[in-house]
Amino acid sequence: MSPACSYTTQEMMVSACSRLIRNNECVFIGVGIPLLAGVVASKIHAPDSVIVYEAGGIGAVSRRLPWSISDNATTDNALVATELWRALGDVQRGYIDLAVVGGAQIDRFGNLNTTVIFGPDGTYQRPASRLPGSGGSNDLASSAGRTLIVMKLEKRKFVKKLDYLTSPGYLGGRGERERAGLRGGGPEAVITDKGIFRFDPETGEMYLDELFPGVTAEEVKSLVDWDLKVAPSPKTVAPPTEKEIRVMRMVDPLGVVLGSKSKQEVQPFEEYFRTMKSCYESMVILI
Amino acid sequence: MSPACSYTTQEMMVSACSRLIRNNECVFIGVGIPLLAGVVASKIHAPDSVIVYEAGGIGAVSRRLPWSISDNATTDNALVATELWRALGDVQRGYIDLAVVGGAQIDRFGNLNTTVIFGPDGTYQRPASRLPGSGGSNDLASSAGRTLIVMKLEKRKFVKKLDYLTSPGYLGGRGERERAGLRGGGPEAVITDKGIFRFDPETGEMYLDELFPGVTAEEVKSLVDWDLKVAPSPKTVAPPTEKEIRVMRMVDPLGVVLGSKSKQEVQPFEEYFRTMKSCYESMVILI
Amino acid sequence: MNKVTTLPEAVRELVRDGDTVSFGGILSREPVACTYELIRQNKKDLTVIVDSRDETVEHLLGAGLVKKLESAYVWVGVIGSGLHFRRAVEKGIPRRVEVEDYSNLAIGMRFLAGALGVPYMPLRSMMGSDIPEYNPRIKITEDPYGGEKVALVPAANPDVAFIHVQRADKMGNCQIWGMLGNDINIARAARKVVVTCEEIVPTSEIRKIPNMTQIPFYCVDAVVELPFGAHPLGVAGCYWIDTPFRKEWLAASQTHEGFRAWLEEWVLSWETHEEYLRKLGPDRLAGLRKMELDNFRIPKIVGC
Amino acid sequence: MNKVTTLPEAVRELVRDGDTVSFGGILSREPVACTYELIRQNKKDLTVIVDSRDETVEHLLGAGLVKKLESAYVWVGVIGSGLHFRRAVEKGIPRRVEVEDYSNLAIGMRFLAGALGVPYMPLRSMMGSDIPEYNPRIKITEDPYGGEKVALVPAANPDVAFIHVQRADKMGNCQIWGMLGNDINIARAARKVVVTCEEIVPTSEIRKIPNMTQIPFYCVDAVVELPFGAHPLGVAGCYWIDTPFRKEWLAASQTHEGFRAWLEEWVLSWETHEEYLRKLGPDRLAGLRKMELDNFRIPKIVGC
Repeated sequence: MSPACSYTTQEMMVSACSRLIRNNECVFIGVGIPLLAGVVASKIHAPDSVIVYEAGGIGAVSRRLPWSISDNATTDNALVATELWRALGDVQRGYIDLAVVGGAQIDRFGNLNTTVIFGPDGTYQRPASRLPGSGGSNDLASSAGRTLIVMKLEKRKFVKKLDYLTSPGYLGGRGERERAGLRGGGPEAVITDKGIFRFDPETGEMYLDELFPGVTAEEVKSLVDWDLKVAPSPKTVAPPTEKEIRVMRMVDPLGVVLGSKSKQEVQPFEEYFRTMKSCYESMVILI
Repeated sequence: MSPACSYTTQEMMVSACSRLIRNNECVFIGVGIPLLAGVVASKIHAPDSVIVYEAGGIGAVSRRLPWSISDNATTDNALVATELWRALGDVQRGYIDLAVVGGAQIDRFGNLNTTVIFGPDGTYQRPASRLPGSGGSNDLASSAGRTLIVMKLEKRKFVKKLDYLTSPGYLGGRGERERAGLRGGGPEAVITDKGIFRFDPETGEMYLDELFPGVTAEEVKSLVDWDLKVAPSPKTVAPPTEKEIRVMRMVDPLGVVLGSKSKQEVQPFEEYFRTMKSCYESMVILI
Repeated sequence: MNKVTTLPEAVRELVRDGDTVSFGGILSREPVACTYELIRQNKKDLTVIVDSRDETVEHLLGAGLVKKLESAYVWVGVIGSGLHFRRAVEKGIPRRVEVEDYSNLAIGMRFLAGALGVPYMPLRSMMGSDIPEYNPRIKITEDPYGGEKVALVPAANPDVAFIHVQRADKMGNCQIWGMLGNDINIARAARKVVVTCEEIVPTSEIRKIPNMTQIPFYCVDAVVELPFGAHPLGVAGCYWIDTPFRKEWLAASQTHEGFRAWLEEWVLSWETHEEYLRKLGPDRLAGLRKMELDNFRIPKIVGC
Repeated sequence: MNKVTTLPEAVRELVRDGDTVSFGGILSREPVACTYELIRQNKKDLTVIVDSRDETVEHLLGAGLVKKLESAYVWVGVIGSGLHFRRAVEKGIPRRVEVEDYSNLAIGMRFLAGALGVPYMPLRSMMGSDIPEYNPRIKITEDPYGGEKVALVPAANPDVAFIHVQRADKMGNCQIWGMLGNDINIARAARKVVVTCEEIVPTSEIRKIPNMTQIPFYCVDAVVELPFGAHPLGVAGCYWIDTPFRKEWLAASQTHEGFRAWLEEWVLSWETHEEYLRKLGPDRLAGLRKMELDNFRIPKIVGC
């Protein structure tokens, strides 16, 4: 497990997230870093974990990195191809061990907002900034065995009070999920680009538990909008291994998740065709 | 359409029932005479009707007469093979034009009992005679566009008061279905071995509308436990045609519906094998 | 994730006296061999939740293993009546059985609620009938949106479900051909699931057509390869109904003693399903298979 | 029962201004060509009920055809944000849109209720969150069985649903490969259903594998053969996502005027889907097809 000599912050997040996925788990996964983390875990330490995608693909072995929770690759060589309400119904029934989701705003109890930022005079019907909405995030946060949250650490994202609570963490504190009627276990960790946060077993409040190499607790505290608690002596997260880095770059040569290509840049079709082809070819090695 | 020279009462019932199935209808069908009537209709005057079976088979073109609403033949060469709750859910949603069912007891409003006959000291938990229960009958009677009921005419079956109302006809009279929250149209006709009954559009009460050849209204009235109304001049049901008889005997050579073989008689396996084989061979001609 | 085991082992490990059990299939593809094993192991005081049934429930009733029956229909197909059902309810032979009637859709909705992890499901059946009059667990309510009447039924979450399918892999991914009954919801609703299958296939076969995997591995606790596991009922693409066999046990079942003797001969006198098949004999099994394959075959799936 | 027609005809006949509409697929297999036709025919004041969407809803929002949006998620996949969604909600450009948020499972349950003909469905999501706070149609209630809290959502029964599938016959029996989204329930819930398909196949092909017929003919009102009907999104076993195309319309959509110009070029300047495909060019279409077939093919079904 030799550490990689050079890696980006995104790669570090993918690695840290992937390591929290255990073998033999059913993992329900969202787009972006969660998705790449799931694929990396399944290629390295969790070969018998099974990835479940929201639109109905379960256990795909694809030669392409899925770009969404529903693209064709989510059912290539899959174990099951079923319906969206079935997949999320199975979460509600308790079949899913772990869900990995993202968010736009988070509060100290791990509650997430992906719906609206009101701004100074905004309302729900006319906010300053409209976000996509829950998608399946609320359903996963409500009912999955436990959840991992992946977000960049920024002061405007780690807020005292959410504009809108889209997906439940521990609501107002431990015990409140149960009182609200929720059956899922709630958030286990928040993986950021500076470190990993966990939740106090008594209060449900988020605290800094592990730091990325070279990051200090003070730096992290300055990026959080409330008085963040810190574990007595935060461990340092081990950097990505060479193998992890190799796998993720092989799987995402277009930089869809790793961000090596600009999102806006319009590629000529022929170039797109060639890149995808080389992508399949490298994925074949991994299958 | 030459009439058949000789036919049994069962064959007359199958013929009379089959003629009430219209072309292009989706017909949800129960075991026994309903089933054979559906197959006969589809081979003669209603080639574009589609038979839906409760366990999920839709539009089968089988070389065997299905013996139940769920045997293998209900999905041979079918258009759709799906789930029981889906098929009955589609009835509830209003996709099924016609349902054909049987019953053990019926009252003047077309309500059916297939659950219990209490007997002198009987209770629901310990009746004199326990019947199979609703199966899908209540669901069809509640929600199908209209229903046909097939029953032998006997005084102990056409009763003043049901022991137990399993499947709704017009309940206590026209308008009561709607008040109870039911959306299906209710019974259209009762096909017996003596004639056909229909329902008064105002009151919902059953009346004798058509007689089988050689049967009198008086005879019918004597077999009904209430003061049966009779249409001003009951028509006579045309006897089965030769073609109808030929089709039904071809389709049911074992007499499963037509009753030519005793139900109890145990056949040696080799004979069963041979009869089934000849059955398939004759069905092939019809497909 | 290898869940392959034997039927005696699966029943021993997963079923307890007093459990609530359900069965997949419906008049065909019923896990009849599983009920034989429940009888062999004398699993008692069962609550049984089923839609429409013949062999599976009739045998359990006749063997006196059922305490309560929540069902829509129990009868023996087109060839007879529900002899054991009648004897148990009408006369308490061999034991009293509490009954609770539903319609088929109502039982389907109970399993759907159970599969989704919600406490109940609304439907538009049974209103105006006597079914809710005798079954207090069916509630006629006003819907809070339009004020319409709807019936509610409670979720069914059996302790153990038995499902018989054409093929499964060793993880428990199941592919079913032909009618699907309520199997998909039953498997999800149950706390533990025993899958018996005509054939265990490699997972690579499953992956050729994932749209046909109706039951995912994560619902399944035990996988047993059990060819002719639904005999004397049929399995689409595998074998046709053994009507002479059914008429024989029905004839024997005219009296409770007759059924006990039949049970002794066909169920209790051996330990394994293989012995049952040997007694039926290879010619009969081949005949049943041929009768089906002359009419219907599971399509061959050629992947890319 | 021949329901084959053209897309312009189907939209003209079946859709009215003010209708409630829904779309099948989800991020792939969305009926994008149908939204182009809705825009061409300027069908106005639509209420749109969808789970998670990109192209279909973004285009309708950008064209100003949507009055109200009941959804769980609107954004443009991994490549951008929901530009039109944001502009409509934040600024009322090109028109004000009323929003009503749900979770994906909640939308799924709304379609399931609609498909079953019941007025509502219970679920365990959204409780404790702000979703019901801003959406009075979500009711948090006590279940009448165990007294547990459950959320209720109202049935969705859109006037018209558009579903894009791999293959259908002329009666409207649809077979879908890959992820199924909520299509099966949407087709049953809607009052009228327009099916567009990559290929119309003979009914005999459908009968080879009836277990793959997810949508029965009786739900369907119009069948249109429309290859590449989901472009620039993908269809499993048919073609991969056209990312460069998507980035182009997203780039154009940075301003409302830019999107109008893009619409003019790609949607309004012709009458038929065939012209759109001609403008894309055969090489590009062949490339998209090859990118998919190198990875996944619809299995070949060999009947008996």
